[in-house]
Amino acid sequence: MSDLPILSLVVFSPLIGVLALVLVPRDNHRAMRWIALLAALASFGFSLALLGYNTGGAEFQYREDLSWIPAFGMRYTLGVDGLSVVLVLLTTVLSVVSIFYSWDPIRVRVKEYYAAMLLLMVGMLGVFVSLDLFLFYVFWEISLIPMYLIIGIWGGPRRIYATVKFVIYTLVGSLLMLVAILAVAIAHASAGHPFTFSYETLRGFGYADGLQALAFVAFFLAFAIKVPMWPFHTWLPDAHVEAPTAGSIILAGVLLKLGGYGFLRYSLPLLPDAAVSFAPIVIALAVIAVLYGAMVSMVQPDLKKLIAYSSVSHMGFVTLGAFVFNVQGLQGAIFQMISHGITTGALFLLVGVIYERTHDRAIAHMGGLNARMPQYAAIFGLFTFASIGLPGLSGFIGEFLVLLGAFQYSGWVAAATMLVVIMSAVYMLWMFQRIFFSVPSDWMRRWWPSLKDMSRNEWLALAPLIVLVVALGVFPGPVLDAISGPVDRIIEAIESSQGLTSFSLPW
Amino acid sequence: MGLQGYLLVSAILFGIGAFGFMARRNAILMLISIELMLNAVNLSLVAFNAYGPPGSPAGAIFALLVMAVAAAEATVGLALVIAIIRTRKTAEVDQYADLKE
Amino acid sequence: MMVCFGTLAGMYALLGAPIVAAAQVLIYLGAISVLILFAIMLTQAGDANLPRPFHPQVWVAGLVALIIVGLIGYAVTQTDWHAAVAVTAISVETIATALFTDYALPFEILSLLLLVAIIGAIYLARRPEDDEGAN
Amino acid sequence: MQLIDLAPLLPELILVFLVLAIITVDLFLPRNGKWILTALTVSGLVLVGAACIPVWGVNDRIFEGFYVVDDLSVFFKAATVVIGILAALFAPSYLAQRRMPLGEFNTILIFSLIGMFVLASSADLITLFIGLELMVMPAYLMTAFHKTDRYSNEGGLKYFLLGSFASAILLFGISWTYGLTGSTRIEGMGALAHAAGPAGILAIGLLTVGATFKAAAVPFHFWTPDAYQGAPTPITGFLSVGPKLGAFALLVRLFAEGLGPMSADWYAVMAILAVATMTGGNIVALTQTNVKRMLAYSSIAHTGYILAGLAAFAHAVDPDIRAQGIESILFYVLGYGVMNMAAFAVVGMLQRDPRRFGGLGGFAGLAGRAPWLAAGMAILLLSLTGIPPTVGFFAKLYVLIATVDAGVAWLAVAIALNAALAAFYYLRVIVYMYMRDPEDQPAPIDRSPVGIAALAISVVAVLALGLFPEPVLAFLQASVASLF
Amino acid sequence: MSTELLIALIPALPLAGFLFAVLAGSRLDRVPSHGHDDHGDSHADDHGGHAGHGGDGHDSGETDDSAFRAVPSEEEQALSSPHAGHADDLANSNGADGVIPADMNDGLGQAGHVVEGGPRPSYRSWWVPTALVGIAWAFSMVVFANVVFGGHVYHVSVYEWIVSGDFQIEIAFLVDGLTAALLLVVSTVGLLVHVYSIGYMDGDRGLWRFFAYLNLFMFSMLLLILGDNFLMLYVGWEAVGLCSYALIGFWYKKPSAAGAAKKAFVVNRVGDFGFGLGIMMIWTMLGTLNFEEVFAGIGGLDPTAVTVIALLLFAGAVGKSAQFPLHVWLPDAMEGPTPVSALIHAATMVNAGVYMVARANPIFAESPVAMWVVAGIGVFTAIFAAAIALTQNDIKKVLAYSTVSQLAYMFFALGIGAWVAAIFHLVSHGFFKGLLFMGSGSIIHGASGEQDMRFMGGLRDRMTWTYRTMVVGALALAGIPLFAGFFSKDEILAESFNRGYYLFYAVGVIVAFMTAFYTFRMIFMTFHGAWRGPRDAWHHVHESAPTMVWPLIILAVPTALAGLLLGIPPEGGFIHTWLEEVFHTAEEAGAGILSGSIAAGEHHGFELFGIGGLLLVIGASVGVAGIWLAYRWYVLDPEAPGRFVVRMPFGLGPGMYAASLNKYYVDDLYGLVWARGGVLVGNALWWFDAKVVDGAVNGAGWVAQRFGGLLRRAQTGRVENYGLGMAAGLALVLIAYLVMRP
Repeated sequence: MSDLPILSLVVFSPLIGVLALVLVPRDNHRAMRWIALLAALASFGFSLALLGYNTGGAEFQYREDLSWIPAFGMRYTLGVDGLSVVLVLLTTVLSVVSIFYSWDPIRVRVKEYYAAMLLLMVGMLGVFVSLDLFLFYVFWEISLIPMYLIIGIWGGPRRIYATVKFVIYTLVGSLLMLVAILAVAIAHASAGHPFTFSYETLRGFGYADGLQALAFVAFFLAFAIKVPMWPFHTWLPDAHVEAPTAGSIILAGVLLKLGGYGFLRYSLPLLPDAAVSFAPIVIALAVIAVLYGAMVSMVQPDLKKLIAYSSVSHMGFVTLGAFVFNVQGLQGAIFQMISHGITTGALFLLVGVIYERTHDRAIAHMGGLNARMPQYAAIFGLFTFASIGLPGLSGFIGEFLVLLGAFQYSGWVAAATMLVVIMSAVYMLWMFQRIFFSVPSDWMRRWWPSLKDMSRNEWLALAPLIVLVVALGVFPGPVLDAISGPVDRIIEAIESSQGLTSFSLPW
Repeated sequence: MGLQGYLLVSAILFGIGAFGFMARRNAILMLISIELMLNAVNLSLVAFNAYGPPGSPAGAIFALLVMAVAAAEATVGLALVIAIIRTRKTAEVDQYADLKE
Repeated sequence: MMVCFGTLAGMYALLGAPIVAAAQVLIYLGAISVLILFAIMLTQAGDANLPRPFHPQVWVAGLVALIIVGLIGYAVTQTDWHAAVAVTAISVETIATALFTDYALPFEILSLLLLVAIIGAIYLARRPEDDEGAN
Repeated sequence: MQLIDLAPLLPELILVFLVLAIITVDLFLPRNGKWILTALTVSGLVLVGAACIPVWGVNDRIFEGFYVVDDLSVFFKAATVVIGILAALFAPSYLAQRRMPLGEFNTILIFSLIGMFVLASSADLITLFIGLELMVMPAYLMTAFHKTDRYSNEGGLKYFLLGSFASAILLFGISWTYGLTGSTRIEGMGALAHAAGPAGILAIGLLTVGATFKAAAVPFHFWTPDAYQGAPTPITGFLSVGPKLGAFALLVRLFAEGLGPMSADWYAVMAILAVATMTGGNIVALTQTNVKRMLAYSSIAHTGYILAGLAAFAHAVDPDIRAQGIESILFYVLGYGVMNMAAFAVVGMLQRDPRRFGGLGGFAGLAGRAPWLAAGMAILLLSLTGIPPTVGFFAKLYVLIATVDAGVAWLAVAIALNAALAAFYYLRVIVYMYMRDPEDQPAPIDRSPVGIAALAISVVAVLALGLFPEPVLAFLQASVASLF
Repeated sequence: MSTELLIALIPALPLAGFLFAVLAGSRLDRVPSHGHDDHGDSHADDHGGHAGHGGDGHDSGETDDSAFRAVPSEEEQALSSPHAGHADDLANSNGADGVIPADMNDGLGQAGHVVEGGPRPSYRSWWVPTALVGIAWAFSMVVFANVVFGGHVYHVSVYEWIVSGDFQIEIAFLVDGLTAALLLVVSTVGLLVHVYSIGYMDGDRGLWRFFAYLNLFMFSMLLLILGDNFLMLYVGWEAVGLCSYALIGFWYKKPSAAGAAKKAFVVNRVGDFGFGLGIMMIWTMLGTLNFEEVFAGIGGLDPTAVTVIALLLFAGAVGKSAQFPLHVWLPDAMEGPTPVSALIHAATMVNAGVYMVARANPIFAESPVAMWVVAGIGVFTAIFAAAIALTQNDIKKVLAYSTVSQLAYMFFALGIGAWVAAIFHLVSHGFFKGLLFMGSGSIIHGASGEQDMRFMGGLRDRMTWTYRTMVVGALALAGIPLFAGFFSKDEILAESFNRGYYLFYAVGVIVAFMTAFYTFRMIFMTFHGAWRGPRDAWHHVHESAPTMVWPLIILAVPTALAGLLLGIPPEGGFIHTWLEEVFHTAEEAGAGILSGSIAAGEHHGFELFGIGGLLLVIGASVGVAGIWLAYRWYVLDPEAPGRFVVRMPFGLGPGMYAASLNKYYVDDLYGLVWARGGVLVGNALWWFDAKVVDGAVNGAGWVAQRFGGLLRRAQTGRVENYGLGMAAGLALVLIAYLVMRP
């Protein structure tokens, strides 16, 4: 088994699915769905092999290394550490869920849809397993276009505005990141080393301060837009509102994680000095994001928009945790990514459930649903509380660890961030109350006879998320174990750094 | 009138050509302006050749070749003008503004 | 125009390049001018009312042209050209020899240029309805 | 002059014979047999391409130093052949439908290719200039090729007038160069540096303007949109690529080879021109609702990116990094050639009515009507945007590497921002293709097998070169090495 | 079975019950179903069956979507006639006209009423959960006995929960005397409430849901008291909050219930904000959250830090135990079913704050400031809440404010260092307040859902057992000698006196008087006099089912006897021997700080014929006085309260009455500041987001477009313009070259 290129199989089995899809006749939707599901399941199956990850070693495992473009030292290098492993698993699980969930809602241009979903998988998985900066960038960009199509073709009424904004915004960041990647690789090469984009080689190199600062800003912009960080977040509500359900699941569940992953994998270990020096400003932005997202969530009239803004808030925790530079903060950030992926993914799925039935998401239109769809209400409640950060569910661990990390950085930062504990309860519960409690609104009554509780397929799609959200809340150990090695490495890199010494930043 | 004199003449000629190109409305007159500019070039080429190191006829030959090129240009240009007049019935370039923003 | 071309021919002769002068007379005074006159007559046949010769932008154009001439003139006057004092005359013979030995290649390429110009001009100037027959 | 001397000229000679053959054969072909011309042209060009192989590695100067057959020129020639073949494949169907003669088209096309060959191999300013004229003269003709069409005429005339104007400027610069250095050799141009006085620098200025005009740099780009829009669409594809290739051959010969030693003098102007060009092209392209015109502006923007490669060359000191600048130009030109020609070809396939110049509406709902065509176009557009894994991405990457490596990272940042800006209008076409419903009476789609096949080849090439550029890179680096 | 295993099983059993109820509950309950097709007919039944019942339902039935409604409009609630509410209440039914199939009658707002005429539903889902809680109770008793009589302290480690660098949290249980005391209350009251609910919730379609929540609550509460570290405490803390939320909002169709549920959770979260920070601060300073390790290390910290920690922790306690200023949620929480009020909002969950402060006694003892704050908040809340309770008309609200007041008593005790007294009061209060709530539930049940005491009266005759047990509970609450409340309350008062907090003592005595008054006001208004409600409702009044009455009777026993068993002799009673170990260090540490008199070495042991005895007499007599006054005003002379209000000096009476009735407008203030303010800020930020942040993004695009449009205008289509442009470009380039010439 050890010779099997597991990571390549994980990343590219969806691509095989795409090729198979091409051969299917245009009207055979059933076959397409099965092919897509099987391809995703295959990828998921292969990713299960990563559970054999040796948590003791901080080094990259399951490595694959092939020469790709030797002229510039670009290599096809794959490998995972614990951070990648958990994110890869999250991706495969959520992809399977969203492809499965798309069964009923997607009825037009099915072939393109599943092809886009599978390609998206390739891109996202590739990002998580690449150990070559160039390869990473390629996958990073590849993940962009399918999402562009998914929102743009199968999305809501303002889909085009939303999707164009999403792409342009993301591209601005990522292209600057590309320049930074090149700058870093070239700086390394001009010190007399062979030209390489290898992450492991570039990681330990001491870059000049000026380069670090500029490259950090470029990397930061790319990741901050993706995360998204205040004030670069405005694409997110639009994209979420317009995206089809499965698109929202992936967008919130995985795509945002690319940003967080970028911080942890690249910003910190690659440019530790700049990271240390820029940390205060990043932390300030993160705290703003956390609070601001929560405040704005509170007044959203649209269910998806509310959850989207809550994502801004939750992902603020990720950034905050990443930049307080201690074990708890970093582990919390990673855990929060996983947890947010599951929780928010599930919430978007649940919004999709009601949207399928009523074609509406306006909170003001709903009410009293608990009477008609008690199972739905119960599951929605579960994820609402997971999102609030109730102990015993996965959301708590991440948030608490991040806060704990933040507290070590500064009690005031932790206190300010902690305010969101109150706010999230306000906006989530208020939403929950308005949807499920009280008596049905006039509007809801129109749909009342046709409202059915969750179908078998919807249950099946949600089941893994339900299991995960509870299991991770109760037994976070395996995930925390897996990420402890990588986190230690990041800390090492940071601790050996003095910050930018040749000039001081104004804070 | 040394080299610089010739060159100044050439420069003025060039300027007149450029001015004509910018200011005339008739396509054929613009073509003539371009010929004028090419002549300015030729003048400078021959002048350089004459005042340059002896023995090399490069400038003069270049001038000859430029003349031929000018002839070819004139041919093509006139053909184009004829073709456009067929569809537009005018040779005034400011009437040719279908292609614009 | 004719005057201008003619004057230039004189200058070429003064500069010791009689062959160039001759070519100038032949090509410009002979061929091109005639061609252009011909074209003008052809194109302006139906145009009774003579339009304004210049564009409204003529003043700006003049200014820009002046700037360019000024810049070039400045460069001409400010530069030490290392020029010989006397004019070196070039014999026709030298030129002829060079043209068919050293400069054979440009010469050949030039022939191709003329060829394509002719082909293109014929194609464009031919009446569209004639194309049917030609093909 | 021995016959043996002509061996390095084999590709050029084949081209000349090819053009003669076409003229001749055309006379004898029945009207329904014109496809033979295409076949003849393409097979001839393939032969030319094959003839480039023995010339590789010759690195010789012939014709008393007027003509150089180095690997750089061979690369340009090979790229030219590729573009020529694509042009010959994309055009016939379009031309035939509009009753334009294929014989003349192929003839003029090949003349233009010869011009590009000469340009690429010039070692002397005289050859250079004549080659340039030989390249652009057919280009003027091709623009006006649809002679009954008022747009085509107008575009052709504008192109011609402005082009000749620029030629005169360039020529003036050349003449001063000659005057100051006493020679017309490109390799001798470096002596301009010794010019006592402003004349030397002014000569460079004149050369810059003349050469960048041909490449359509801002502010010498005015001819581009009009000429491109006016020309028959597949020809526009060629125009946006072929003469551009030639123009960059010109720029490389003049500035890299000739003026390379004094690159510090022209670096700043070139860099400013690059930024102005990419930005100007992009922001005007943003406002376009016509795909053909949008692609025209976008080609201006791409010129800007390529000029950045030249600026990188100029700024760098280390010969390896300088070489990188030139390599990036070559790669970009090649990759851009393939993708842009194919993109124009798709535009051409979509509009039968010449009055409807590729408005965005024609693309609406294309994904439903012709999924493969739409998919191909989407890939081309992504490539133009610079999204991996396409050749467009790698080309941009190469330029970025060159600029960053040369220490002009600000230029790289400008490119990155511009690329993001450009995404907006490229992706808008995808929006129309995939996210809008078709018009009530959509334009019929030209599905000529030759064109489709060429398109398929281009798309595959775009992807293949994007994923595995290595073979081309090796070729490229070797050819640039001949310059230094 | 080892005791360790038993301890681990105690929370596990209710958890299993929860899972069982969730997974199987809905299938075990057989409820006559109304098919979707015949909803028109069945709806008529439904409507008829419900008319005339209904809870307080004061809130109008409309769904309130547009405005933020964190705080239900209390004013409206208080001022509107309850009978108006009856009509509104069934907005559910009204709204259901013809559209909503009446296939569900859960969440309608009142339990115990079965659709008339339909087939009788059968419920079986309560079986397993109740049995499991029963087993857990038995285990608890074993553990309790082992701890209390065997003097053991148990540490049970289950598994490593969170390991993140140095931050290592184990799921582990600690059972010492303090835990045992709470275990006694929680498991006993919990079991009884389960049994009680079988009767109370009979007929509610959501029965299985109810039992699921109850079991989950039991699990969470047990986790809270059994936890071995602060984080587990926090976990249980949050989890009981969740259950409280779910149970308050159990009748979710009542907007008021839904609002109250959310309010409870949110207000608790405000407290948790502090609690969480406190925990983080502890860990950051000490590197551990384990109780024993923290307490061992706390002495080494900077006093300011300790004070901050203690105050942060106390913020959590204030929230959970509904102390001023976070008391607002508890009265609203009475929207939940009465068994919930009994269990969560009287006997167990609200005690968590007291428990936490008691548990963290070594921390508090280190910080005089914190102790003063605890005591101050306690004393203030005690009198504040009691003053509100005086005027409330809703029987459950009276009990709710009473609970707030009594909890405040405990904090008062904690604050002055009378740890044992506080816990003693906690235990006895758990029993008698549970009893009172269950009794009130029985009353409400018997009176067809009426909660307003002004429309009750004379129930004594028809609900004999309820009356008897309620009186026992009331006597305990009033602090009448021999009942549990007397001993625990007097111990607190005595301690405060002994330690020299005379002002606090005086306030405590006044509160005791008020307590006795409002408690018996409640008893007299409900059980005595004549029925004042609707005439036809009187026919429905009946004694409750045995499952409801028996828990009352059982609870009456400890209510009557616990004080005697645990509290004699005062300050040296049995309960002191359990808890001595827990508070030992704090007593030591606190002695010097808290009380000058103790530091001076004075002995204040109990002397029956000394100060202690006097205090006892005072305590007993204020209780009796309160009862007497209530009797005079509400039985003998019902006009007297009105007269009293009018005759108050300076005409303050009506104003004070209105203020008390309206809870001193604290709710309204919060509604205005936090709820409306929050929405205002949210909207402002949203506007900012859309216009400024997003505006900048779109603006960048707009600028590019504009700029493009500008440049585009240069493309005039005229060659001459182009030529000019190029020539100008040429001139510029030439100038540039000349200027930049080296």
